[in-house]
Amino acid sequence: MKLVTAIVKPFKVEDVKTALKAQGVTGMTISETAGYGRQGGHVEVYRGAEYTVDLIPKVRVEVLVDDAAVDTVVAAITEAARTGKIGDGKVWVVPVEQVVRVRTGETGAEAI
Amino acid sequence: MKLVTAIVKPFKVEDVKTALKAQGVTGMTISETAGYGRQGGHVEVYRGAEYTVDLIPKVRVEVLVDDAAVDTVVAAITEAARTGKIGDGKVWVVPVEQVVRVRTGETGAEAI
Amino acid sequence: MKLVTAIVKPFKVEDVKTALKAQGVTGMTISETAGYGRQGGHVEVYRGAEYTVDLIPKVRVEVLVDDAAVDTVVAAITEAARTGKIGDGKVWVVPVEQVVRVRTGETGAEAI
Amino acid sequence: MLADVLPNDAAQKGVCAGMESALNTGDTAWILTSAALVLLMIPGLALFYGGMVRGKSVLNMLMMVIGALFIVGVLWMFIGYSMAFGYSYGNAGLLGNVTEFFALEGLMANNPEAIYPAMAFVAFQAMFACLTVGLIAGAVPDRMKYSAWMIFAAVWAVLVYFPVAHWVFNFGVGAVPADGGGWLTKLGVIDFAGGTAVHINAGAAALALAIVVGRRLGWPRTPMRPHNLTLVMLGAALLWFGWFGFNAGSAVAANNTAGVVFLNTFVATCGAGLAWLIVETMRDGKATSLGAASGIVAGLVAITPACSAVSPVGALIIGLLAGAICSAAIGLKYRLRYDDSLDVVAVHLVGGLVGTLLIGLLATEAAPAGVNGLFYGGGVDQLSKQAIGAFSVLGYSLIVTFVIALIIRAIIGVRASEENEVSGIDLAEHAESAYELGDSGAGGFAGIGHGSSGTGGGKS
Amino acid sequence: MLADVLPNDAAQKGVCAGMESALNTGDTAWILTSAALVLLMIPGLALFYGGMVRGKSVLNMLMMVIGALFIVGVLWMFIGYSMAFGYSYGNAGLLGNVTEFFALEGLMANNPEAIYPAMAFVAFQAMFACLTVGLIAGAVPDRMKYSAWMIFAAVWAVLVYFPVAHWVFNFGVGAVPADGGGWLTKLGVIDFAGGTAVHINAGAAALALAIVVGRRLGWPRTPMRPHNLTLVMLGAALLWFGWFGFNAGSAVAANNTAGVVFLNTFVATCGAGLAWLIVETMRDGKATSLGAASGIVAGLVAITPACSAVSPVGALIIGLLAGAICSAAIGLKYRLRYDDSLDVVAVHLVGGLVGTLLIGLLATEAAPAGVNGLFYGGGVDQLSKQAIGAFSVLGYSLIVTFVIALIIRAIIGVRASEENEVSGIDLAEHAESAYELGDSGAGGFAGIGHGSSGTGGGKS
Amino acid sequence: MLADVLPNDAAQKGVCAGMESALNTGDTAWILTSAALVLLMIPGLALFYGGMVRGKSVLNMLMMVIGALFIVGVLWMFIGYSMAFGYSYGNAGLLGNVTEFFALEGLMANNPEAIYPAMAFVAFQAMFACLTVGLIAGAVPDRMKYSAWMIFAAVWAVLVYFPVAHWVFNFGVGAVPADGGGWLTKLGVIDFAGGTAVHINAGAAALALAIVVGRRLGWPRTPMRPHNLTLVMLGAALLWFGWFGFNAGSAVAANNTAGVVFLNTFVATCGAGLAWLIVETMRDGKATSLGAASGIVAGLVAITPACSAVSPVGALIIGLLAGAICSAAIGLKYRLRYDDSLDVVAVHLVGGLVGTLLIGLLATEAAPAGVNGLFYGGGVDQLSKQAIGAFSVLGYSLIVTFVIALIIRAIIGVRASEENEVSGIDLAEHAESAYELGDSGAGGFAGIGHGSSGTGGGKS
Ligand SMILES: Nc1ncnc2c1ncn2[C@@H]1O[C@H](COP(=O)(O)OP(=O)(O)O)[C@@H](O)[C@H]1O
Ligand SMILES: Nc1ncnc2c1ncn2[C@@H]1O[C@H](COP(=O)(O)OP(=O)(O)O)[C@@H](O)[C@H]1O
Ligand SMILES: Nc1ncnc2c1ncn2[C@@H]1O[C@H](COP(=O)(O)OP(=O)(O)O)[C@@H](O)[C@H]1O
Repeated sequence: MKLVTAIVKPFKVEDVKTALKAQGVTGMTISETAGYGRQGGHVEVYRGAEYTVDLIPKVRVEVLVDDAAVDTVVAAITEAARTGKIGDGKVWVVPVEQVVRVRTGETGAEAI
Repeated sequence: MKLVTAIVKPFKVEDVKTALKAQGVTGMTISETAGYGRQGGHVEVYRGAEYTVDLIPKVRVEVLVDDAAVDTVVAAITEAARTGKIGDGKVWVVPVEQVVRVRTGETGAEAI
Repeated sequence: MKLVTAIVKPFKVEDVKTALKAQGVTGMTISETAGYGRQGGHVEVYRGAEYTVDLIPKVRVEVLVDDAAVDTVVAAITEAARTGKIGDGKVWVVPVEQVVRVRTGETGAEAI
Repeated sequence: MLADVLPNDAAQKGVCAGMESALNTGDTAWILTSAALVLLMIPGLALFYGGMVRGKSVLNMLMMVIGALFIVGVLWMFIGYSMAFGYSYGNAGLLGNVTEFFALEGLMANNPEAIYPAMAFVAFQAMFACLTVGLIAGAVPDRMKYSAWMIFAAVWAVLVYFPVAHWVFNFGVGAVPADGGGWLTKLGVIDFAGGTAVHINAGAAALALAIVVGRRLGWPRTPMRPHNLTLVMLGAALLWFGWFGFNAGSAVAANNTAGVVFLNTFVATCGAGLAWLIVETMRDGKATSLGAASGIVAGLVAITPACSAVSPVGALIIGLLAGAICSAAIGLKYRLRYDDSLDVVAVHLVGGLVGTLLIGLLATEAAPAGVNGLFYGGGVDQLSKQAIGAFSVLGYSLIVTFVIALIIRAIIGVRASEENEVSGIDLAEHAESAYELGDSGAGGFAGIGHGSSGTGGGKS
Repeated sequence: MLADVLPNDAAQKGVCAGMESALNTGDTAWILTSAALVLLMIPGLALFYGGMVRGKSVLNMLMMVIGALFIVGVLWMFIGYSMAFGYSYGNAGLLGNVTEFFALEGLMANNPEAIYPAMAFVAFQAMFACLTVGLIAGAVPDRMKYSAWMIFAAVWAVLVYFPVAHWVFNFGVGAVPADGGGWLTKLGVIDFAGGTAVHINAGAAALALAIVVGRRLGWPRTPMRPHNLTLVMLGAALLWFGWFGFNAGSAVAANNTAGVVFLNTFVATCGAGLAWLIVETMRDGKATSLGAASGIVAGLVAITPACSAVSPVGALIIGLLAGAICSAAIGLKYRLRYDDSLDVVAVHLVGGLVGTLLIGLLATEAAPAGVNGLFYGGGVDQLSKQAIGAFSVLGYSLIVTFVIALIIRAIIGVRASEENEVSGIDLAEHAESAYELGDSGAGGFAGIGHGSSGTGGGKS
Repeated sequence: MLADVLPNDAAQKGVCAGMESALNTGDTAWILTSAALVLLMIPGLALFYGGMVRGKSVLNMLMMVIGALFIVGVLWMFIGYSMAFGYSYGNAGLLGNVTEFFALEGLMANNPEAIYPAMAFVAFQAMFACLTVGLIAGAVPDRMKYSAWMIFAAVWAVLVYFPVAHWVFNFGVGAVPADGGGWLTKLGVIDFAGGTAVHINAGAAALALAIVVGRRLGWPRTPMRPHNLTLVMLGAALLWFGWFGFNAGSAVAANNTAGVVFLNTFVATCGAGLAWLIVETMRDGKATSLGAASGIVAGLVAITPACSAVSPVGALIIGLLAGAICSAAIGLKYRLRYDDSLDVVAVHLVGGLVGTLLIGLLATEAAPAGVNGLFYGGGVDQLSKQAIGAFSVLGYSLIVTFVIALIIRAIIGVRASEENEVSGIDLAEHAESAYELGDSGAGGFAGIGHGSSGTGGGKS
């Protein structure tokens, strides 16, 4: 069992979701984040005072997957989230030791 | 050291917190997320145009625990968060290599 | 490859960012969370009814780092986020099996 | 038209010139302005209430108030005005003749003897009816079925508000004092702008409805804090602003009475705001913005019946007492375990009683109403009249509301399902959610809470 | 000054005493009040629109409306008033003499024969011009270049609004009816407060501009739901409140007409709100708050031309029809695939047509306008006049707007870059983002979306 | 009452019929309306300021303005009106007799010689006092102890505002010009609605208070951006709307002066908004919504003293200059390192000076004030009077405010603790937080920031 986490551009979330569905992934968890990186930020101006905002809205997508599916899922996300411009984000994989579905108490691959 | 992450229904957070306290867990970190899964979503209507919203608000609860406590903590959360209806969420466990308490610099089990 | 996650006080984020930059870390992902712990909460009053709020705003900082850099990064964050008062937060390290940069498809150390 | 030219209307008016018309344009201007001000109180109330509920119920809160406004507005045109301001059946002072002004028949004509246009007064009073019904909604947010609320609003307006408005606001016809007028007016109860007909009336109905609808799930254990206090303050501000039309407009003239009433309304509100903050500071250690907003409303409620009867110092005392008593009265619901969610009882019923009864003590002959209360040597006469007025409205409203609510409950039910209450009544009853703020920052953020896939226009 | 003393101005006025001045202070008070009310409609509109767009475009939406207000306000002073209310060139009724009141020359003097101050009327009408231009902005949020919008606003006001206002609102000079007045007025078209000049005019322009500017990226596939419905309701409330000045103020007097107009405006709005909610309930199963707010505006639009010509029951019918027809008309844009983002066409063009044409059917002699429509035995005469009025304004506005928009597009472009549209036009065009709410709770939260490092004042 | 019947009050009034009363209902209607409009400016200001602070301080910002309103309102009733409008001690023009109208004694009576009710004027002027104190709060958000602010507000009103209002607004008694009136009035300073008494006064006090209270933690290094710009725009809109009452209401009559003032107020505001946006576009490349809102306020401030003295073109020039100069003046605080957080100095002090002094240049005999400035051949006479007026108020306010603030600091302190400032003053001083928006979407969201466990009513 692995946890695939992806940080992607917000307007790409819909595409990522679609790509994952196409892979048969039936669930995921999404949250708002802000990213700092090469992409740089932007400047806001309030009464003439400039504010450099270097955190850019991103979305975190988390998917629990079977060990076997990891590579295709990572590839699908990477594909779907790519615009080719700086700031497209990262995908990473972390080992998971146990998963439980709260409703039923099922564990492991059954649980996702 | 393990990190137990749970995605639960928002109105169950209070119960989960209570259950964890009962287990002697003294700290946790909580954040807002949105989940996509079997639960499906709902429809919103704006000037007659329908929008299918398939992301449902969920809360992520993260708890660092000693290896020994993992099973009881997972069980406690699962128990507390269950309503028996689809969408109750997931709990998963990830290995943690190191923990530091920022205030004191303590590490390992001391730190939590 | 490791994922260093830190839960810190919100007004310390800027300092953490600066410290990480000093370590040559060029990217990070940040999100809002709320923490429950020894720090306790506060009381709010609405028309005489008191509400005990025991969740305190915190910020999660996540940094992907090379195995070699883990200790210095953890130390840098810990240093920068410390006020010495209860509630300064935690830093923890999780193993990462794979990292991909979405834009280029680069993996591993190249990707961060 | 060119600026140096008289519009046709103006030519016919001939103020001072031959008196073709008794129309007083200044009075008319003030009545029209006041009517607009009172209209604004209604969304003001909706926002005041809306800010106090949770984010998942705010639209329903707005819709209860605004939906009631729509339906009561239409009812007012057809029968409400006539029931309130028609000649009293049998001169009994209980109800106006429904057919007299049915659909406002005959009120459109330019009556040369009228000091102000009949329609201006009809509009002004329409807003009172709509507002009063809206006030009740504060007792039952988060959980009442919307269809049941809309039916309740219509029925309550007809069976409770229109008659009670007749009792209190109908001064009768022409030379014979109170001929055809309401029984409370004939009795000599002083209620300048609606302490009884509006506030005690709505407050008592709120109590009955809260009991019939029942408590919110989790109340009082689960905290349900206001989701947007800037909205609450904005609502309170619009209420205060509009209330000058409500009170000073009730002079139905731009005269000295209106001036005195205006000033008294202002002073009482300041006093009540201060008092609420002082009570909070003493009790909780902090003065809250919700307290300030609540104090504003409590003061306005209490001075409403009394604004023409007291001196500025009297108004200040009424304000101070209203602020202190209403803020204390909020504790009642926790003790008696009825979930009057936004404290309509504590603010409108209690505040209305405070103002209506204090007239009996603080009225002074020097004020426009020209009556002395107990403390000014007037004896208990006025006080007992005030008590009769206050408690007969309270009793009538409480009982009839109970009956209406129970019947609606029996026939179609009054509660949203538990599931809908938990997940949020905005979504369940209106298929909307109030905010999608995630989308604001930089970055084309699809909005997480609503990463929805649209079928724009699929049905429209 | 001391309260018992006459201010200088008052002394000169001598109402009733020797008639040194024809000034009617009541009428003047109502015109001034109405002008202020109509001013408030403009930010009301900005908030109504602003709540409906996404969070990343709300400031741009506000800025389109407010920026237009600034620029049209200045243009009005210099040439607008003169073009609209100057003596018609060649008495043709097409355009007022630009030099007659250039920069309001001569209108400041205290004219003893004036019933109300010329400047009060200038100000009242100024708000109409600014509001009308602002209405158009609802067709093109999220994507129009701000500089192009500002230029469009200025040019459109001069080439379209000022002339059309002359056609409709200029009643001409003195004793000779419509001498120097607008051609639609001379024709006998009834448009009390601007169904044609304001709503059909803006609605037709919105259609043309939406087509020239093109659709938002992703529309209609991507859902773009309102980001803040409490803001929408607040905006609708301010519009309704201000609209009493718009309509009843158009009586340019505090008289019976103003009273009737006021009441009709109220009733029609209630009716339209109800109708919109009923249509929604039947079609979608739910009554929405956006529907209520939309119904309010649709009703106000439709009653605008008709408010002096119909009875309260007629006003209710107009409201009900406007609510039902406008809510249905929203489907048009999905079928015809033009992205009139906030439904300016469905609400203002369609609503304006509904109101303007229904006068031909529902007008009654008993109402202040004193004309009978088809249903009251007046034949089709008035109906055909109304149709001429409605469609000539529609046609003129549509065509001229197209030309203006195409020329601006050719010269400087009208679209923000795709990247800016995706990342949000607030940031791109105004270097701001609307909300930073993360910072509210307890804890010194630096605000994640904007964990910015400031260079405060670096440039100022 | 029935619509065809005269209310009692009306019967006594007898407009034109025998002149039993000099009351002018039109003037009265306008004064009452204006008083309500100015009241609305106060929450308008609170929201304007509130939107500009961070989300953790918005409630405190609202509470500073609203709390001051409560306390100054009460003080005004007891002594303020008398200190401002009582007969000047020794006819020196420095201070009104405190006992003359103590607690508004005697002003409630229906004076048959009064053109408008004394109480209407008292109420109108009350709002000025409350607003002026509220303006100062913009200098010290986020950090001032609430108790210290409330004490400051009360003391400042008594020691600074009430006397200065006497200097400027008291025109004296009856036939003898300026007998018992303020010294600046006697001198011939033109300040129609309070450029000196309100804006220069509040702006100078803001400077002194900002210096005594000190800078916010982290300022100017840490960026502190506005947390809600829609709130800022709403506040600016309410200010603009209310300001028509402030300025045109200061004619204390519905006459030609009021009309001219109204139009000038409108034009100047449009000009200032435009100018601010142009400066921003040239300097920063973008026109911001905060700039538009700020320009609106700057224009309104600058035209306040001048609105009766200049032509519309003059008003436009004042507006343009105010927009440009105030937007530049904001840089001052960064250079001089005082943390006038919301730019009260740059907008109100500088804007007030611009308007007050430009009268000396741009006044024209053709305007109601009837005076020629330097550019209209009037010489420097008026200009020097204006300078005396402006700088004496500036100096007095600056010095006395310093003393008051230093004394309060010495006795009870003026700063919240560092910890409270960091974690947010709303929570620390008011035990509230403004928003709980997480709870809005679908799903019964307990609200993360406040996953609180309630003890509802434990204390109430
Ligand atoms: N070392 C890192 N650890 C965690 N997140 C990172 C790291 N580097 C980048 N990110 C995330 O990835 C996003 C994109 O990174 P960026 O450097 O801007 O572009 P790219 O990945 O295309 O080179 C950032 O906004 C941030 O959210
Ligand atoms: N594969 C997955 N990876 C990550 N999160 C998931 C996954 N599947 C489900 N979830 C999370 O769990 C929640 C509940 O899942 P759902 O399928 O709706 O119900 P259940 O777990 O009861 O079968 C989802 O809303 C989502 O947040
Ligand atoms: N066991 C835990 N698991 C996850 N997060 C924790 C845990 N304990 C504490 N935290 C996080 O760390 C923050 C600080 O913890 P707290 O106990 O208040 O202070 P300290 O770390 O200084 O002892 C909490 O607010 C919470 O976000």
